[in-house]
Amino acid sequence: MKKIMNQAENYTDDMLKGIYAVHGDMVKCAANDLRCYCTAQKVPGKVAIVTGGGNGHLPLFLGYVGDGMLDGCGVGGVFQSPSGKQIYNITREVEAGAGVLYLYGNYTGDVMVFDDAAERCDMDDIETRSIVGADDVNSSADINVRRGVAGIFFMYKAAGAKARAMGDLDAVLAAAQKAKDNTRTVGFALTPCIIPEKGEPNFELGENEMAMGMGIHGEPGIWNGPIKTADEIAKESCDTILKDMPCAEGTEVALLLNGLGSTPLDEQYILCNSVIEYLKTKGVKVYRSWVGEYATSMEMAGASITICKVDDELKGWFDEPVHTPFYTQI
Amino acid sequence: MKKIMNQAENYTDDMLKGIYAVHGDMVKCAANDLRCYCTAQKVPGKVAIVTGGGNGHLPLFLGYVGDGMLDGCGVGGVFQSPSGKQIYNITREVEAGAGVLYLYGNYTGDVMVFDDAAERCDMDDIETRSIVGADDVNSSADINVRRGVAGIFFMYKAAGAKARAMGDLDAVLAAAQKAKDNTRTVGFALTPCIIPEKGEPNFELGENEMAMGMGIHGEPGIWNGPIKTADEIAKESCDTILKDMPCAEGTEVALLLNGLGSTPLDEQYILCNSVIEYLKTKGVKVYRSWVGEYATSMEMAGASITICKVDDELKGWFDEPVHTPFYTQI
Amino acid sequence: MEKVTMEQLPELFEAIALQYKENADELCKMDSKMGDGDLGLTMKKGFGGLPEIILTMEESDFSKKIRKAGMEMTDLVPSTMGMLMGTGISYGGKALTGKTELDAEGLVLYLEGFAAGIVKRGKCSRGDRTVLDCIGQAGDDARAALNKNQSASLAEVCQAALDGAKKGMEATKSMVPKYGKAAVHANVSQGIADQGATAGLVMIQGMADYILK
Amino acid sequence: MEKVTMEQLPELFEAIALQYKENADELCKMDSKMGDGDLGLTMKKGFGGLPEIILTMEESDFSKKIRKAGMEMTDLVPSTMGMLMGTGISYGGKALTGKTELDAEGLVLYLEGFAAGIVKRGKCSRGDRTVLDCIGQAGDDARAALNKNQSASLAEVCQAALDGAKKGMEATKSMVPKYGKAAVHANVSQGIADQGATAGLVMIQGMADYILK
Ligand SMILES: Nc1ncnc2c1ncn2[C@@H]1O[C@H](COP(=O)(O)OP(=O)(O)O)[C@@H](O)[C@H]1O
Ligand SMILES: Nc1ncnc2c1ncn2[C@@H]1O[C@H](COP(=O)(O)OP(=O)(O)O)[C@@H](O)[C@H]1O
Ligand SMILES: [Mg+2]
Ligand SMILES: [Mg+2]
Ligand SMILES: [Mg+2]
Ligand SMILES: [Mg+2]
Repeated sequence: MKKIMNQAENYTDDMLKGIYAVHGDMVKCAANDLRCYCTAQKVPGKVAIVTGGGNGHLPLFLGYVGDGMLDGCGVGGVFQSPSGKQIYNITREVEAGAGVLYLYGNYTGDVMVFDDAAERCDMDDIETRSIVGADDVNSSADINVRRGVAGIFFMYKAAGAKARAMGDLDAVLAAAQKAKDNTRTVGFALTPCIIPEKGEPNFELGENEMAMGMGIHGEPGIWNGPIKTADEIAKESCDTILKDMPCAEGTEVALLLNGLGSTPLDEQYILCNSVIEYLKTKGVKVYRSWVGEYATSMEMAGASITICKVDDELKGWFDEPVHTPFYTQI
Repeated sequence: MKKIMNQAENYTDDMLKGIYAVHGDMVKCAANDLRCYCTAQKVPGKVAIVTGGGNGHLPLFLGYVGDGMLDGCGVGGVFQSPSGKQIYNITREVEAGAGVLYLYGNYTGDVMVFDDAAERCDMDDIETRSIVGADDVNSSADINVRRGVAGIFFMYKAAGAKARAMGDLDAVLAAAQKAKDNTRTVGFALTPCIIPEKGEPNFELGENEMAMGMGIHGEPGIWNGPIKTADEIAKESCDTILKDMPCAEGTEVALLLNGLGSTPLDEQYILCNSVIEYLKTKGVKVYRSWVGEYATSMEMAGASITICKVDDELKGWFDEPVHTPFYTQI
Repeated sequence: MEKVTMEQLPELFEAIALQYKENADELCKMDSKMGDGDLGLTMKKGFGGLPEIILTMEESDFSKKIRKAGMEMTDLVPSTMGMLMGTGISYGGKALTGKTELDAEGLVLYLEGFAAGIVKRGKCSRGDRTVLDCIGQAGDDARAALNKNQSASLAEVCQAALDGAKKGMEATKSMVPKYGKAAVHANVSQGIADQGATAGLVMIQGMADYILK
Repeated sequence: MEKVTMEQLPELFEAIALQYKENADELCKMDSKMGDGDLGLTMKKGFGGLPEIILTMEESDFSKKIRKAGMEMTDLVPSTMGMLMGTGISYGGKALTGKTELDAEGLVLYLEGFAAGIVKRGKCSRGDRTVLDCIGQAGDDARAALNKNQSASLAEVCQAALDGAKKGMEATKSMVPKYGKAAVHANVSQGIADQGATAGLVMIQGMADYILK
């Protein structure tokens, strides 16, 4: 196992110590618990947005806590949920009088944890709403049981912009919902990652094989087979998305080309070029692209392609500046 | 070979097409040559800074072209130099009446190419100065023949800030030189990368083995052996640096913790934490840290640790905001 | 054993923890095939922590003690099954409001409350191929035993619950998974019991080990 | 052959290109051991491109034609050896200013100019274990042959250059590398000829193939 770490069981906490040491001016922990990750710049009267999930996906989830995006994040162990109590403690720290939106990925354990936290908040008369990212087209035909992957970035961006503009809780939820309704993702993996405490790859793929539709924890996809070219991958992925979410000619979209961890940025731009060119042939225009590592699986190789249909309102939210220790847009 | 690409021989150009497609508002190419990468926001009267080198290190080198940093970059094939003509064409495009600083890494081929370009510019009466990054302590005892690695980031930052403040050519060179004199790097690799046109790993390391001091193209280091813990790596690396560049108790430093490509950000922060803690025991205070992928080797695993001794002037330069398509600091 | 007293609670959960310790590997193996392979570990850790939680808790009310213990368990192992079992215990405890010990009727109420907690937390129904199919059936059969004989002993009710749990677990073999990571494995699940239901049986078995011993 | 004319230049460089084609693998193998393994490929590509460059170039001056061709070669293969060889050709051409063909004296001037170009570009000295040790010796020995006999033929001077190139290459076997990626391999280089010097010999061999044929 080739990991730069100390004891495997301290993987997440050692990482958090590093993050607080470097970004202590922008973030802090609540309840004396490293895993209760909160902004240090609370804005009175603003709707607070709290996310959370297993560690191992940096910059997701905690990387989006900061100005213009999120206010708190529950950090679980690698691929493990944080606890309801942690989400509750974070909520208490960041809520600023206008209610709290829980915005996280659609995984059973996380749903239960956030529901649990919401009940605890209810007893304290803190108003919460919940919405899950569920953008992974290949994970299910049923839109309600799909997994949440990189597309949650657009939900963070929309909700964050609305909250920053001092929208109320329902308006912030509606912004997240609007981004969600227009967002679809297709991803694929080339190599596995290693969960520190397990010490071995979490799945296997043959030499030169890829897995289309595989999830960010190694959940099986729709086919495994020889690696295709960037052009072929772009076509197949876009076709899958456009079939699920038709885009009339002339549609404008935001594009998120996300690396899973060990795919070089070079290759991400190669694939991005293929996607933009292919969408062009379908009459779909890319309004703006984000290319890089936005939601990873530690050292997994692969990428995901996220498309969000945009109108003027979504464009405005996506173009809003944000500033977090892990992501700055001006 | 697990690469997301089309034809291997188009690897660099396909990547560049993607980059121009996404960032066409901020950069453009000169002389109709994709590999002549230039800022689209020329500032009249400002000293222009031009860099260049082989592709395969994104965001190095081209990623630092933008407001507050560089003005142009010659992009070679993977691990291959750009040509003197390309550097010359870039120089013609970006020079803005105040001369041009060539700032690049200390590799023989690149030195020859930039010297060649400087001679061509001389014939056109364009004034140039040259300085190379040579921060890799383990690559040689002789400070003049050391390889340039991630530490060039600090030189870019210092020179870029000085140029942005409209310093003259000698002042910009002096800023780069000051950053250079105070910067040292130690790096190590855990896994190789694959040059697209070769299709096989560029070196081999045993299961669970690391290579201390290895270069970003796979140049041999000072030892290969079983992976050490983050704490041990931090200690050994810092000791190497501090022996080469003594830091009295109370010294303040800037720290660049750089991932080589497939090392998860989690592990980079774990290592960063170890470094900060170790430096503390030596009475060295980290003024500011940068953690992430700043100079990679495609999908190579590993990291580098760069330390730059800072005074108020260097702090000021490093804290200056910059905005490029690949790196934004506010 | 006619009842489980306040003082005996840690021992009851100790017996359950022992069962999970013995079955952890098997549960992990099942979960590896249909999920992410952590089920045995989280159950061992979660139930393994309960005796200590109960022992050190300052709470003199029987029902509240169980309620709180369940909540603390969810914080200890906040995975799907950790949340479900913790919530189940908590709701089971809530159903015992007013009681000072676990008697035959108490066990029925506890199991029914447990199942209600799972439904609450999991938003699931019987037949969805989950732990609910095991615990729900256990509760049903315990209730039936008590209905048949109002003076049934704790042991008799417990035996009925154990039989029901087994039956419920068996029934999942032909059910199609609807939730969680297992849903994508729907096609390979036929003929194999749901791992969550299997974990449910392990819990009831642990209770029976203590009550029927 | 008593001289190489303007019209024959493409053929001369064709002969050199052929030599590189035959030795490309061997040069790559040498460079793999001591550097990054690209030497054979860049030499093949760079020299392979020269005949076409010369043929299509609009330039009527003999010296300038060679100068420009060398410069274009550096743009085609801007690696260390590509830069050195291209610059060498360019400086070799510059040394022929005023000449309209390559005669015995011309070859001496060309080789001396070539070596000066390498020194200029590489900032190296003789003995640094580089291509200069090969070409420099070739130039020295060609000059010596002409000094000895002012009316030596092109062929005689060329033979002297070839012998010198071999000697120069051989001498690198005991030299310690100072530059580039090879410097870090200093300890394993003993007894093996420098790959750049070997590539230099390949070039002189190609010239000799044409001139001595
Ligand atoms: N919504 C749900 N309601 C009730 N039980 C569920 C639900 N989703 C999953 N389960 C149960 O949880 C089991 C998996 O538990 P666990 O391994 O902890 O899940 P994961 O590791 O996927 O979070 C399943 O076998 C099933 O019995
Ligand atoms: N500064 C220098 N001056 C002259 N020759 C040099 C110099 N550095 C390297 N060389 C020559 O170049 C050869 C390596 O060429 P090449 O493979 O193109 O280098 P690289 O691939 O490292 O850029 C060496 O064997 C040596 O002969
Ligand atoms: Mg990475
Ligand atoms: Mg990477
Ligand atoms: Mg599981
Ligand atoms: Mg080479």
